[in-house]
Amino acid sequence: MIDTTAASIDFSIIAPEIALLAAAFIILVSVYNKKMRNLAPVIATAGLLVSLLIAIEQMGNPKTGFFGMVTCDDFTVVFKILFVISSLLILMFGRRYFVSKNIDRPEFYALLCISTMGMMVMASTTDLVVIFLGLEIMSVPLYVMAGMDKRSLESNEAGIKYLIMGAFASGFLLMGIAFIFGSSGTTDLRRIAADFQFIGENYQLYFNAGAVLTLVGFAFKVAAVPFHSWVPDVYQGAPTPVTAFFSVGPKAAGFAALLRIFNFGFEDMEFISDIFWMLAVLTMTVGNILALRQGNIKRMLAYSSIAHAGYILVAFAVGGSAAMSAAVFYLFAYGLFNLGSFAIITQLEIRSGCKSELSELSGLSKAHPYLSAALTVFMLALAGFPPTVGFIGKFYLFTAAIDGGFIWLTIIGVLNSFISVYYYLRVVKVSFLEKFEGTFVPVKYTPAMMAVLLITLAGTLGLGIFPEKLLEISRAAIFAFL
Amino acid sequence: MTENIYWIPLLPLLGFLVNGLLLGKLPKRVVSLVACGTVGGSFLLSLMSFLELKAMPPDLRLIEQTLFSWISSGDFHVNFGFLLDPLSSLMILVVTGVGFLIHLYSVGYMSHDSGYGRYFAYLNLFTFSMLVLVLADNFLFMFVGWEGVGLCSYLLIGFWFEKKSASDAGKKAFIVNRIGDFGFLIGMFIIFWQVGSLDFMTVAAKAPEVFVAGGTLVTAACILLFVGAAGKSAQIPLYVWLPDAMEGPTPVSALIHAATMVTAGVYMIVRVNAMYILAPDALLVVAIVGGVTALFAATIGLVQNDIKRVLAYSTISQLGYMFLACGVAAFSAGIFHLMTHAFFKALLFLGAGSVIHAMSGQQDMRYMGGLRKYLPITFGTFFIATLAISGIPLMSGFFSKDEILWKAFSSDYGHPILWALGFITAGLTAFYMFRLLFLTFYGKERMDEKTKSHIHESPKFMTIPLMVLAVLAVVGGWIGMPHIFGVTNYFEAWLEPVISSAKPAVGVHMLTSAGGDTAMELMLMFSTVILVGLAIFAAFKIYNKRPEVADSLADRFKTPHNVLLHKYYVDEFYGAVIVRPLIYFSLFLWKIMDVLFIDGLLNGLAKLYEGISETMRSVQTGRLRSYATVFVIGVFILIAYAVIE
Amino acid sequence: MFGITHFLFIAVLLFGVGVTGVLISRNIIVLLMSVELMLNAANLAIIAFSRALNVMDGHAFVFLVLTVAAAEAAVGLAMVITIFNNRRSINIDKYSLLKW
Amino acid sequence: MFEQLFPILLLFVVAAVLAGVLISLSIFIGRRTKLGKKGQPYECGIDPEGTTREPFPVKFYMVAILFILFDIEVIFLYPWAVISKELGMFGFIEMLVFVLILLVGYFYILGRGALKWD
Repeated sequence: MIDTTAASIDFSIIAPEIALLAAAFIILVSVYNKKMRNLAPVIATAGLLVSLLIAIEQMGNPKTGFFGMVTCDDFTVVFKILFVISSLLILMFGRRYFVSKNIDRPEFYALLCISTMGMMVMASTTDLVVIFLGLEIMSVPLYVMAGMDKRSLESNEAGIKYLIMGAFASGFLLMGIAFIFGSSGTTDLRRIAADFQFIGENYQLYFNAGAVLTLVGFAFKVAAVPFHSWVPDVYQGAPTPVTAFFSVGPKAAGFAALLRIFNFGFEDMEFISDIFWMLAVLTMTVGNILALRQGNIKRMLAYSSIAHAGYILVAFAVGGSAAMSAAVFYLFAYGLFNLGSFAIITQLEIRSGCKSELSELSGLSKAHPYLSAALTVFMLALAGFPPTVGFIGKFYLFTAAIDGGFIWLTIIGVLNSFISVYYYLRVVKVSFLEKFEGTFVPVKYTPAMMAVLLITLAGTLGLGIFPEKLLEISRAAIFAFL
Repeated sequence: MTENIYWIPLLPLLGFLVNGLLLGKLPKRVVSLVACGTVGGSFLLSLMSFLELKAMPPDLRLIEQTLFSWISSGDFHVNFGFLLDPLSSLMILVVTGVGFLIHLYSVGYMSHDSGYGRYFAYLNLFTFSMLVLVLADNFLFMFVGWEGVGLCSYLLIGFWFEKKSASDAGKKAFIVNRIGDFGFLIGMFIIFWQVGSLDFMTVAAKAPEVFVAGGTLVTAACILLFVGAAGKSAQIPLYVWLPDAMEGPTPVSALIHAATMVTAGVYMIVRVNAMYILAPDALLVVAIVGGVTALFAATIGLVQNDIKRVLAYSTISQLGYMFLACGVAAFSAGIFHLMTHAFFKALLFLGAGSVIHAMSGQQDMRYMGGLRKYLPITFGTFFIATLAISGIPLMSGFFSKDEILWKAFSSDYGHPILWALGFITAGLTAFYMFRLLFLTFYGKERMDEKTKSHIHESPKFMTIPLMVLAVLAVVGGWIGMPHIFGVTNYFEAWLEPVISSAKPAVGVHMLTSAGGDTAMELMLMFSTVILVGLAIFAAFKIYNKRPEVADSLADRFKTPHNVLLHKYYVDEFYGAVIVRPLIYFSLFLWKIMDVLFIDGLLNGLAKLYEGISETMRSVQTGRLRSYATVFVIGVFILIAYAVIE
Repeated sequence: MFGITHFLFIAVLLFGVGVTGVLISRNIIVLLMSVELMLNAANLAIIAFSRALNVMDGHAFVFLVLTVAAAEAAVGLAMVITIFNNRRSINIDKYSLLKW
Repeated sequence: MFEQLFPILLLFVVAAVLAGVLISLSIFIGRRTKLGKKGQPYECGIDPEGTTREPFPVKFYMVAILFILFDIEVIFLYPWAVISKELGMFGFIEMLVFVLILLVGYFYILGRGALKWD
């Protein structure tokens, strides 16, 4: 008899997800009414806020439910907060962009909510099946969002490329899950972790192959080389706020799943650490080197996001609680300043005819001194300069690596982050040290855009000077399942 | 005052915030008042804390002040904390004092510039970062200032971005600084890994226990830190950015690229001298690089025609002296020279700025001459500074340079060869500085009529700082007179608590010191003075009497063919037997070593990376099927790895 | 003896056909079909394992995967329609506006 | 051991070989004639005018796509139907929620006019 007692089915565990889903449904049904249609961003914001509040409420109160399929510990909550905050920021600065491009449709906000919900599902389970479902709930809306500018050929292309590559990667992931299931008899990571030694000699190979294929599936999502090729194209082609959304939430969700699976489930697999080592080095190096010669800022930030995934993968190669909490910290930090930079690019793109080429920034410091100062801060943070949070993140990451004895990996990482300075500061150089010919279209700030810039700026600098609280949070997240 | 050290850096930060946030909304008068007032205020505070420190007994002259905890994870703690000890108190005096004078000077110098507010905002931000660098009580916080000054320097070099060369100059500064930062960070990681802390005090206390004297790790850490220092302080081969940095406004060159930022490397090495004492091999590297850089840069300085570039190479050369001092473990001598150099080099730059100002922007000395009578104050102060840098007895430069030379000869880590490097450099320094002086202020007036009609002495805002610095350039050295003069060396005594008293590690290094006594010291001192005198005499004969001959000579020496053709010039002047090969050698160093080799190496590095990038981009064809192919290949490799394992 | 290995053989074979299809086909529709083939190959493997292990988990999982595959196909087809309207071509090799 | 290794090795081999084989098959087996007639739809008779690819109205695709979705979702009803007795009221409510979610989608496409035929 199936256990359907109240203890197992506890809707309070998935309340943040339900809130988001409700918001999405209201938006979808509201297409009947013109007035309601315009309220879509408001409904989405309300849904996200409710979800955020519930998630914060869940902190420090670990629960398991739905026959062990859903786990809500501090790790989950921390990631949920990250997803919701990033979606909220995107909502705040995206609207004006869509209006200016004439693609503002209520569906976007519903998709945003559903996708965010998918990320939450990914982070709040220890079951591979549910992780897979979460991944798909997150991804399918992403494909649509990438291609949402129907008239733009670039956006079309980004959408179809993302979809096919994404489905392709899902195929590998699913095959990996099948192998793991076949060799261990379960898809629950807790049972795999407990019975790890139980896997017989004969099944070891299946299990290894399954682990690798699973890794590939998530490596695709977090944009690790050589599974990264979709990133630059999709980032460049998608509407800018959507690109901003891609670069934070889905990536963090991918890392959350990787953390669960490889740091908790398959802890004792020696060769996985080697694979992470190789991936980290490749990802950092290829991302940075390819970013060097990019003329389009969105594409440059795409490669930069690949490179940052490489830094985070360093933590996976090292393993252990210090490195893992450094990874969580870095995800938060990266989310902040990356969203900040995208907000500025969005702001600039609202001017007509702007295609976010680097050359369009020249002389920005004279026309918009504050905007270019903010851009400088974000670029410095991306490059890892003190006293921004980017520096603390990298420093924390690399000290963990040094402590773990990964000296060469650290040296490669530091070298790479210095190469990266070159292209980040090129943006600063162009906006400060190059003359602008032509006339400037004045930029109007909406209050929401202003708020986003101030929040990300304050976060980037403030958390660089007072990182204590965020460090505690990221440690709490990791200790939740150690 | 000593309870509130944090106000010293905080004041310039406030100035930056006010000027930066209200950009273009404040009248020039208010901007300059805020900028100069904050730096002046922090100078007064520095002075007060210096005096308070002085009133304490020597052993207790150490104040650590923690603002708040920055990072604390497990047993790893880093604070935002300031450290006031004899060393940092001296440094903040130099930074705020010279900085204040340069701020004043800038009020006059930049008065017609459209980017007035922006300029002062950067300048204040720089002062703040520099003070953080100097006052930080741990490596990480120091790194904050370290990167901050680098960034300000980058922005200020490109301040006049209408100049194409200015924004190009930033690129080289950029690459060099990254190499330096790499050394600094990796060195820092090694220290953290071994010692478990980044606090200067803890590192100094624990280093002798943790590290094996002369061991690989400590040597590696010290050399890596030196790479960082060499990047910041323009030592071979990372010096190439400094001459290009002269594209910025002249007061910036005076403040950042002469008096303060470029000395950060020297300061950092003295800060961790307890570690360097444990690594004699690293010290030897420092000494050799310092000595060779001193000689190399001085030689190149001989043939430069741009007034600011002469001073730039001179700065590199003087920084080489400081590293030479550090390399022979004469840390207080290094800091002493750092201080006197800040006075006279800032003065030289400001004087040059005054000349350029008067000449309507002309920087080429071949089109100057005879400015003595038009710019009396500038000339007077410039002359004093030239005497000081040349090491004329009783001027500040004499004492500091002499101490370095003596230590290079006699210290446990010293060697006559190291001394010889410094000795020859002293002669060259006098020669190129007097060449500069004669070409600029004496001889025929070679400028065109239009420029000539505009020549005028600079306004008071500019001349007053010149005069103050001139006084300092004379008397600044008197606090550090050598023992043989029968007086106490106050400077050395002041710094004693921060310099490690550890005896040299066993075996020291492959060079053996000559040692020496008082008679030897006097003899060396006299020989230096005589060499300097000879050099000045040669410069006088060549450049004052017949400047036009010298010019044509330098031009003709550019190809060996011409050298042979014009042999008859040799008889025309005294000392040509030495001067001719010297100029020839100098041109060789400049054109071949500097421009072709080191510059080429750095540019090649950048080109290489860009080339790799360009090649790798072609894999990203835009075609989905090739992406899928790359994907599948990746999967195969990973699975193969997993199966083989 | 007919056992799990044979099922797996078929599953891996199907999967390989799917991967090959993605690699060599130019038609977007065929690409989508190949991807579906990969997902269904995985489904077959899951079902086979599930039967061999004698648990029901795999069966439930397969239902979920089927719906996911349908959702992806629907979105994919919708996108193909849009892109065909704009470009009059469903040759994937022609979609390389975004590169380098 | 080999039994276990086999499928994985196969994964390597099949994809690589199959790609090669298929491509080379089409090269070797397929005859290539450059006769113009071969390209024509009919060897004799009137040449066709225009293209044979008559564009269908997008409506057909739309309806087809939507049909696939709703069709597949019904899969979930089967397992429930099989053990609905054991699940009892709980299962019934769960299923209602599921159908409700489907209905939201249905109302959305109705609202967007995707099912309007003309």
